[in-house]
Amino acid sequence: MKHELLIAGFGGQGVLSMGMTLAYAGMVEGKEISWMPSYGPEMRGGTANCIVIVSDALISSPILTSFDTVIALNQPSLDKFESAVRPGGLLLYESTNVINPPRRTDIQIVPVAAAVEATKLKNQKTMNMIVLGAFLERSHVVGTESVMAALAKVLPERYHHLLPLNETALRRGMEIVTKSEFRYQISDI
Amino acid sequence: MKHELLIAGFGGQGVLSMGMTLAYAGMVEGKEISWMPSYGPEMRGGTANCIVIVSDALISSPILTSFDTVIALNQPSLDKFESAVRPGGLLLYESTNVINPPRRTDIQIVPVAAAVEATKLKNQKTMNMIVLGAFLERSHVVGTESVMAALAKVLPERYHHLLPLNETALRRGMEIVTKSEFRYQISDI
Amino acid sequence: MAQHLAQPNPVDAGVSTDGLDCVYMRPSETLTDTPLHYCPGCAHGVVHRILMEVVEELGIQEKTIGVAPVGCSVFAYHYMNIDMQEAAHGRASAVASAIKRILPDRIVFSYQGDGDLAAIGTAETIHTANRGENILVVFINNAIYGMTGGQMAPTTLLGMKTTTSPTGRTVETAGFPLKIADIVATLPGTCYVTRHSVHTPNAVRQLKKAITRSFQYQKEHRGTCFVEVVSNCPSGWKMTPLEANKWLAENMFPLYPPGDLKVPGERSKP
Amino acid sequence: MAQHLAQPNPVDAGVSTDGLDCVYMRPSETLTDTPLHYCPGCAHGVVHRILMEVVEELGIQEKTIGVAPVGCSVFAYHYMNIDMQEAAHGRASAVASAIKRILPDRIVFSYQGDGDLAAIGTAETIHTANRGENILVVFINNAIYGMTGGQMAPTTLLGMKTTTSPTGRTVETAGFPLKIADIVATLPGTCYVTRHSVHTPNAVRQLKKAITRSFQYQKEHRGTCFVEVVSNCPSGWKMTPLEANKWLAENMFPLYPPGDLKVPGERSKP
Amino acid sequence: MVRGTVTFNVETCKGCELCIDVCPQESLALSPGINTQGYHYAVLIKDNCTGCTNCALVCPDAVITVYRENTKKKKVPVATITGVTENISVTIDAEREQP
Amino acid sequence: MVRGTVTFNVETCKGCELCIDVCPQESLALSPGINTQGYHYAVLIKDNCTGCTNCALVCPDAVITVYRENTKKKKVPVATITGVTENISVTIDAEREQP
Amino acid sequence: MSDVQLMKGNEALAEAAIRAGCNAYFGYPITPQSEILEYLSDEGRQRGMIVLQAESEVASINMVYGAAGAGARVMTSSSSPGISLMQEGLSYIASAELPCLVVNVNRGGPGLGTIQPSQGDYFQAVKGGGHGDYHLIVLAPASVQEMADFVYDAFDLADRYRTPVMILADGALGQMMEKVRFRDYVPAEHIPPKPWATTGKPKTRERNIITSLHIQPEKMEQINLRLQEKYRDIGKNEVRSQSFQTDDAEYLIVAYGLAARIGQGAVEMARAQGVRAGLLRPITLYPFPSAELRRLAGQVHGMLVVEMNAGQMVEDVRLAVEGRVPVEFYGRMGGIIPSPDEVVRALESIVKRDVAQHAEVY
Amino acid sequence: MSDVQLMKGNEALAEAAIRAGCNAYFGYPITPQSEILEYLSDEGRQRGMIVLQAESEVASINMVYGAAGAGARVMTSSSSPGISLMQEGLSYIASAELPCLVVNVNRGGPGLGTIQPSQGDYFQAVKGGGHGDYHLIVLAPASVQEMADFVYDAFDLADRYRTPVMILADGALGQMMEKVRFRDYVPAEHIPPKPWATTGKPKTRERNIITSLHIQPEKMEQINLRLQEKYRDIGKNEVRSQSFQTDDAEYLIVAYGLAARIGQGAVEMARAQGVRAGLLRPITLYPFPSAELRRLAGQVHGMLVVEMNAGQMVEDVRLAVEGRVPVEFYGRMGGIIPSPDEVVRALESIVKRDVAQHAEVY
Ligand SMILES: Cc1ncc(C[n+]2csc(CCOP(=O)(O)OP(=O)(O)O)c2C)c(N)n1
Ligand SMILES: Cc1ncc(C[n+]2csc(CCOP(=O)(O)OP(=O)(O)O)c2C)c(N)n1
Ligand code: SF4
Ligand code: SF4
Ligand code: SF4
Ligand code: SF4
Ligand code: SF4
Ligand code: SF4
Ligand SMILES: [Mg+2]
Ligand SMILES: [Mg+2]
Repeated sequence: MKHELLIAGFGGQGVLSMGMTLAYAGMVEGKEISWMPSYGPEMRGGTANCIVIVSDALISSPILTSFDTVIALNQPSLDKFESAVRPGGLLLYESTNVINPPRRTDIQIVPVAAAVEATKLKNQKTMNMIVLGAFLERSHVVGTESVMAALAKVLPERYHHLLPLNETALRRGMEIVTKSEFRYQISDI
Repeated sequence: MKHELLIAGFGGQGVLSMGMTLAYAGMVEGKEISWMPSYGPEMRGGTANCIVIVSDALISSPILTSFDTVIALNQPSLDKFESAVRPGGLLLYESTNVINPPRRTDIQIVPVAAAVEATKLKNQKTMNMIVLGAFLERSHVVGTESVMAALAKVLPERYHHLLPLNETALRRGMEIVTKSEFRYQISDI
Repeated sequence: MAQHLAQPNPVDAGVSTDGLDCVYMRPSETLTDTPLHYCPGCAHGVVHRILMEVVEELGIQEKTIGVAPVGCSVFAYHYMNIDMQEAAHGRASAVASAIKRILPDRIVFSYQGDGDLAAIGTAETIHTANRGENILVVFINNAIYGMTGGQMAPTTLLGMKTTTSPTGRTVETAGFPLKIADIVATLPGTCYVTRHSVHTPNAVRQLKKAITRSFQYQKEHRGTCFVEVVSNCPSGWKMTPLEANKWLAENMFPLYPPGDLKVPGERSKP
Repeated sequence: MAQHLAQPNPVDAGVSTDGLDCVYMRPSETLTDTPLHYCPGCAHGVVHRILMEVVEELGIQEKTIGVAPVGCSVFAYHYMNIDMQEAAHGRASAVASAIKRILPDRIVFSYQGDGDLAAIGTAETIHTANRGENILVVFINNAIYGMTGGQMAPTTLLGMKTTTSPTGRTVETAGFPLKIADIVATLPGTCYVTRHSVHTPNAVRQLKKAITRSFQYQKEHRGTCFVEVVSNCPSGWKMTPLEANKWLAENMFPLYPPGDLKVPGERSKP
Repeated sequence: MVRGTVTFNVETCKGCELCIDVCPQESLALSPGINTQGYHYAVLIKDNCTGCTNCALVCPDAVITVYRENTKKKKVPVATITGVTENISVTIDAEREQP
Repeated sequence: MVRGTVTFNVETCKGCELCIDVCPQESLALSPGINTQGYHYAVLIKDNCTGCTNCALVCPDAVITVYRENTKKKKVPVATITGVTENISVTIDAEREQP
Repeated sequence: MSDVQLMKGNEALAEAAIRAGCNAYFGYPITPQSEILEYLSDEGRQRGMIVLQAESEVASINMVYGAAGAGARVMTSSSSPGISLMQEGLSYIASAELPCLVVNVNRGGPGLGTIQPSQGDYFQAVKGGGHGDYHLIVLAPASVQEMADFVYDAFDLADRYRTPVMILADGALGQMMEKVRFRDYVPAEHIPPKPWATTGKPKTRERNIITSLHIQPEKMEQINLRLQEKYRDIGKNEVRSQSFQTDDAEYLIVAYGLAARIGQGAVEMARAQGVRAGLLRPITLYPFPSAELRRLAGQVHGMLVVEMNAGQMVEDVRLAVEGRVPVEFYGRMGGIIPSPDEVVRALESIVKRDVAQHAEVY
Repeated sequence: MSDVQLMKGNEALAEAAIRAGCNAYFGYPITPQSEILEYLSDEGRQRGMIVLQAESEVASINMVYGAAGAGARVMTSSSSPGISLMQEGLSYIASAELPCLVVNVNRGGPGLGTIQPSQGDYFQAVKGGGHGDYHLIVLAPASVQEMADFVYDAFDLADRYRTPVMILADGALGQMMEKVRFRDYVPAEHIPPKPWATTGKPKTRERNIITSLHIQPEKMEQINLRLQEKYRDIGKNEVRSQSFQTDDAEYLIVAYGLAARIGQGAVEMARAQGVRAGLLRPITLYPFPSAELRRLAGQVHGMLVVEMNAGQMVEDVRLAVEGRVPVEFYGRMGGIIPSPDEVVRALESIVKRDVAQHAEVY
């Protein structure tokens, strides 16, 4: 098993920590993992992304140009990375602020109105966990328990009181995505 | 024909200009020539030397460790370079201030009391020309006329009134060395 | 000030501008349309705009050559519509010196950050000023290395937390904040050394005057002009732009007070 | 002062020293017997001797580490009988800073020329002083690049002829003589900045006091001590030693007046 | 009170709020919505803008253009005299003169 | 006048004349002869040296050693009193006291 | 698994330096390696390390000179442009025979270039970017784990041979997070006494002098001969490389660092397609595993050197095999990392040509 | 003979620079090349050249960057340690494609070393001592005459290819006096227009930007590909070498600069002793005359590379001949110049071994 994924959005949307949580979860499960952030001045202007690879075998390159999954948390990221999803792959995006939805027909596209859900949870910061939940539901790259275990590592001690909230967010993400019918079936391809 | 020679002494004794005069003279005679000074901090403490090569053929290295002729203008130079004279070669030195004369038996050794003569000419600066004269008399590497022509080039315009004096010095050098019997004959070797 | 009367087409159609004159718009000639890549609220953007306003108003676009070294403002040439050179870290003033000596009738400026000008570029800064090179040095002092992610700069305040002074700058490890403008002002080669900021509208107006003056002096071959702009770095400081500007006024001004450090008396160069 | 009473065997046998005490002799422990390679009359020799006299008299030979960069004094380690490091051109103060931080209880000094300290080493000089490194910087200002054969230095006087200012230094080409000690004195990291010379017996006595004080301050962790010695360079200046010392007093002192630029008030570092 | 207004190039606004802070009229605010860069952008929320240019001056992204009514009145002729054949003298009362 | 003298390590002298220049007694001069380094070296030409150390201080080559007579006189006993069994009192006239 | 951690390469390297008993770090920020300075400014200082942010890379490397000369275990780190500024200092350090660690987290050049990963500094690291005849021992890690492990090796080699050692990584290795486990290491057991260091001259010994100046050519030649002798020893004792499926390989990929990981991926893909490919990964770039390559030249039909540059190590490979087999090159530049499948395509072209040739022959 | 002059190599080079219409010189003193700065400070200034003694070599090379970017014909010069400090700047200049001349009068290293002549900086000059994939065109004069002549060539090449060109000499060539005659040269006929230069943006054109920064890897790779393309062209068009008695040579001495003169002496001595020796002298060290060497590899029995270093160019020779003939090395270091007879002795040993081998064969 090998899953290569890219998470992209604005800085502050929790893109990097979301990826790191996945990576830790993979580690918890004894998998080979790599986490590669975008770095340097291209971060000015506030966009960030990271590439996470979870695999049973040794990982060659931590930097890739095409992915099994792309998670886009805003319009620019969606525009930039829609084409980077491999045919048959998964494009999951936060849909609340997206005006131009993706157009590809050869991939699985999953819009998640995570921002809306986050407002319901009265904490915008949970947005990325909701999306992560949705992703886990769709891909099963790592188990939910592993992710929770990972969260405990990623979150600094002083935020551990937020763990339950994050778990709720995670589960909420899973629910909404099961409900949401998606536009293209793998079978369509 | 190829003559490789080293001139050494204190800075201020006119070592470099003496060598340059020879080089120019060689040039005047259409010969290949190279003039290589000692340079850099080893000049601190006031010793200077230069290597002059006058040749009919192309000159390979401007820096050598053994010479046809060594001209030493003081004791330290004499001590340092006596061994650098090739067997059968010429060691010519200013003898006035030399306490330990050279000891080698396989070379031609010519002491010249140039300082004394210079005092007679009432100009210590002529010392190097006297020595040069002595050298020319012994080696005939270049002709006296060429040397005089060279002097005109080496001496800055403003010193050209000194040209006659320099010629006198040159000739004086030639005289005294013809008079001076020298200690070892080439035949001794 | 031609461009001030030119009528632009208002972007948000809602507002009506009938019968109103345009009294302020971005320089149309000297500032490109490329959106600035700087973080929200970053002072670099303001200083860029002001510089280009002055170039446009003085009508010296054709004569002006800028030098920006690496630092967040390394991309200045994307925004300033003039001939520009990108310089190695710390060497902008050396590069600018050379350009000016080759093209003495051009207006040359360097635009440098505090890491650039006061750390790695210290020697170039001092000697450029000491030679009295006829250029303008714009010094963006945000007390931090912005581009590389918020490390301590020579100008970082004591006690200030950065990624390389996580518990706050201490004298023992890092010495004192370096007031390089004060040093430069002592050098006979400089003719005009002044410290400004852009955190209020008036500060911006003052800065604009200072830059205009500097270019004037350069035309008169008065020697080096040095304009420090006490700036913010919301990202590096981990503050909102508003907090940053407030913090700047409260904490940086005591050490880096705005005002002229040196104004030309009789020409410092005969 | 043990060695002052020690009876040396007089070199020229002629003179009788019966019933006389030796009141002055070269430091026997800290100065090697190697003859100095400096040109006749060069100030380097005097400063070397004085430095070593102080080290010997304070009994700190075992604790003292010197750093001499390239320059005529690059061979200082031939003469000073203490642990020494030769440094790259301009970097002596950086090297010394590192040594001192590794061995804080040692006495560390750098010995630098004006080309070294005020040109290529400007950044290191300023930042060493600004960090308040606990070292002594001895600055030999002979207004020229001696070792390389008499080129202009940043400290070269206006109008002064050197091999790279053959018609005399002009502001247009080379800017102004750089008074680096004055700059260093403005930095809070320095505790003692003073200017001396060795052209008269009294000047030499003053210098010796200054160096002694500097080492004292270093023991007390007062920060950077900076001792400038306005020196000669008979060879580079193309003068006899006597002419050189006379010229020095007449021409260099007006710009580089001897005296303290900064003396410690309360400790500049808590 | 002078009448003015401002226009924004909303797409280049980064929502830094610096303009809002310096507006003496409190005419500005951030929009609830975001632009394609993901920023809540500044908008004019009152019609009391005086065109003082404060906002534009501090804007790091050169987003703002400012307009203001022209307070200088054009000179209106007080009389037109034509076909003059003889010397005549004309006087204008001080009051009606333009400042 | 204090009596002093100086000795030279002639081989290391470079004949710079700095010592000669600073000697208040004009006791020094360059020798007509040269040392093996080719320098006319400094020598003591008068016996009026006071051992002031000026020459040694300015010598760049640490050539000079300076000697001076010890001016501090050793104390000479004015009397020796032995075998004292009873308290006695001794006085010394001021004149004969040492300074 | 307990003490396995997820760390950035830069952080792992910094953590290892602390554990290696590194006394002092002198450095200057530059992407993509500033995390080293940042980690040490926090963790390192807390754990007693002297960490000084210098005014420049030039100052940094000269501080390293001074500290190493004073007997400390010391390091600096930077990325390409900063390393270029250190070349004079490195030449001094090599000449004065001072042990130290210099880390280059290579970014794309030339010039300011890009901050993305690159291997464009191979020549500079291996041939000596500074003046004169000297070499650095150059270690090329290929994982976050090795970013940590090689720090211990680097310091030990530096002390054993009194020579500067470079760890040559790239931006990706510095920035990426992977699993890392820290090897047990007791500095005291590894750090030798340094009687030559300038620590203050006791009466009991001659003064110590750290210098690289020898005005007399004869003396300077002696120094050079000693250095060359040392480099020969290093060549004898310290060559390291790693083989992957070379035993039956007909085609060899040669790559180091991150490129070697790509190469490994390519080998697997190639073998899946029936091409008997193998990988040789030089771990020490200097000394270079020439002997091993010569040996393999007797076995394989061709070699493909893969680098993230325009072709630098390929020269050392060609020098090693001296024409015995064709040596091709495939590289990407400017911060682009080649993908395994590009590499396989490049390899196939060799295979085809090779087969064609054989066709002619028989 | 009228205008033949006796000049130091450094002075001849400086005089040629003035005649080549060099607008500006930025430099810093260092033995053994300070005469260049000194000559230009006098003659150059008098004849209208901008001559600025910079505060350091780092400043010098960056001033060259600025001046070249502003369209000037510009140069700097230094010696080994100073050239090391210029490596970052050189990488920038190469990347920004700015034409300029950099002179290295090589002295003995590593470190401060000695000021005596050396060829120890070959690698630095030819492989790129700075970071990233770039090259300098490197010209190696062997006489005072060439110290002058190559200045014209260097400037013309720099302008033609928009690339930095280095003249790599050694201390002896800089300090010695020989005869020199200055070639006629009219700058105006050679200096091309430089529309890319930052001279101030007229309304009529887009702004000019001098930069080496390209954050996007794709863009940076394009830049690199263009540079590599340029280096290929240079390799096609500009290789220069000189042969001496190679036609019937059985043994080839390969040497450049001063060493080539020694080599020539050795060839004569060897032939006097009946050994058919010849000399190939690379004039351009980059691009390297590999083709010519490959050709000669088909003819000679062995090659002896002679350098004033520990063996650097010998690698390029081996790369060229790829094992076709044995390539031996003879070198001296630390500022020592080998004598023709040492070289002959080294050559003889090759001859002997070679003969021995043949003995076995037949
Ligand atoms: C030789 C070199 N060293 C370090 C760097 C990395 N670097 C780029 S910009 C910068 C400093 C940025 O700080 P500053 O100059 O204050 O500009 P700011 O971003 O704060 O405006 C550094 C250290 C570099 N590019 N080159
Ligand atoms: C990087 C470098 N640049 C230049 C030089 C050449 N150099 C040696 S010493 C020196 C300056 C000497 O002048 P100064 O520092 O004033 O010492 P002085 O000889 O006058 O006492 C120079 C330029 C060098 N060795 N290294
Ligand atoms: S990092 Fe700081 S200086 Fe750089 S753009 Fe962002 S706010 Fe401005
Ligand atoms: S050159 Fe000048 S500084 Fe150097 S030793 Fe001679 S006199 Fe002293
Ligand atoms: S112009 Fe003045 S009043 Fe109008 S919005 Fe801007 S700041 Fe407010
Ligand atoms: S200052 Fe400019 S960028 Fe900031 S909010 Fe106002 S308009 Fe937007
Ligand atoms: S000690 Fe004083 S008096 Fe005696 S020689 Fe020296 S200077 Fe003259
Ligand atoms: S000062 Fe010293 S070196 Fe100079 S002449 Fe006197 S004794 Fe000799
Ligand atoms: Mg900054
Ligand atoms: Mg000096």
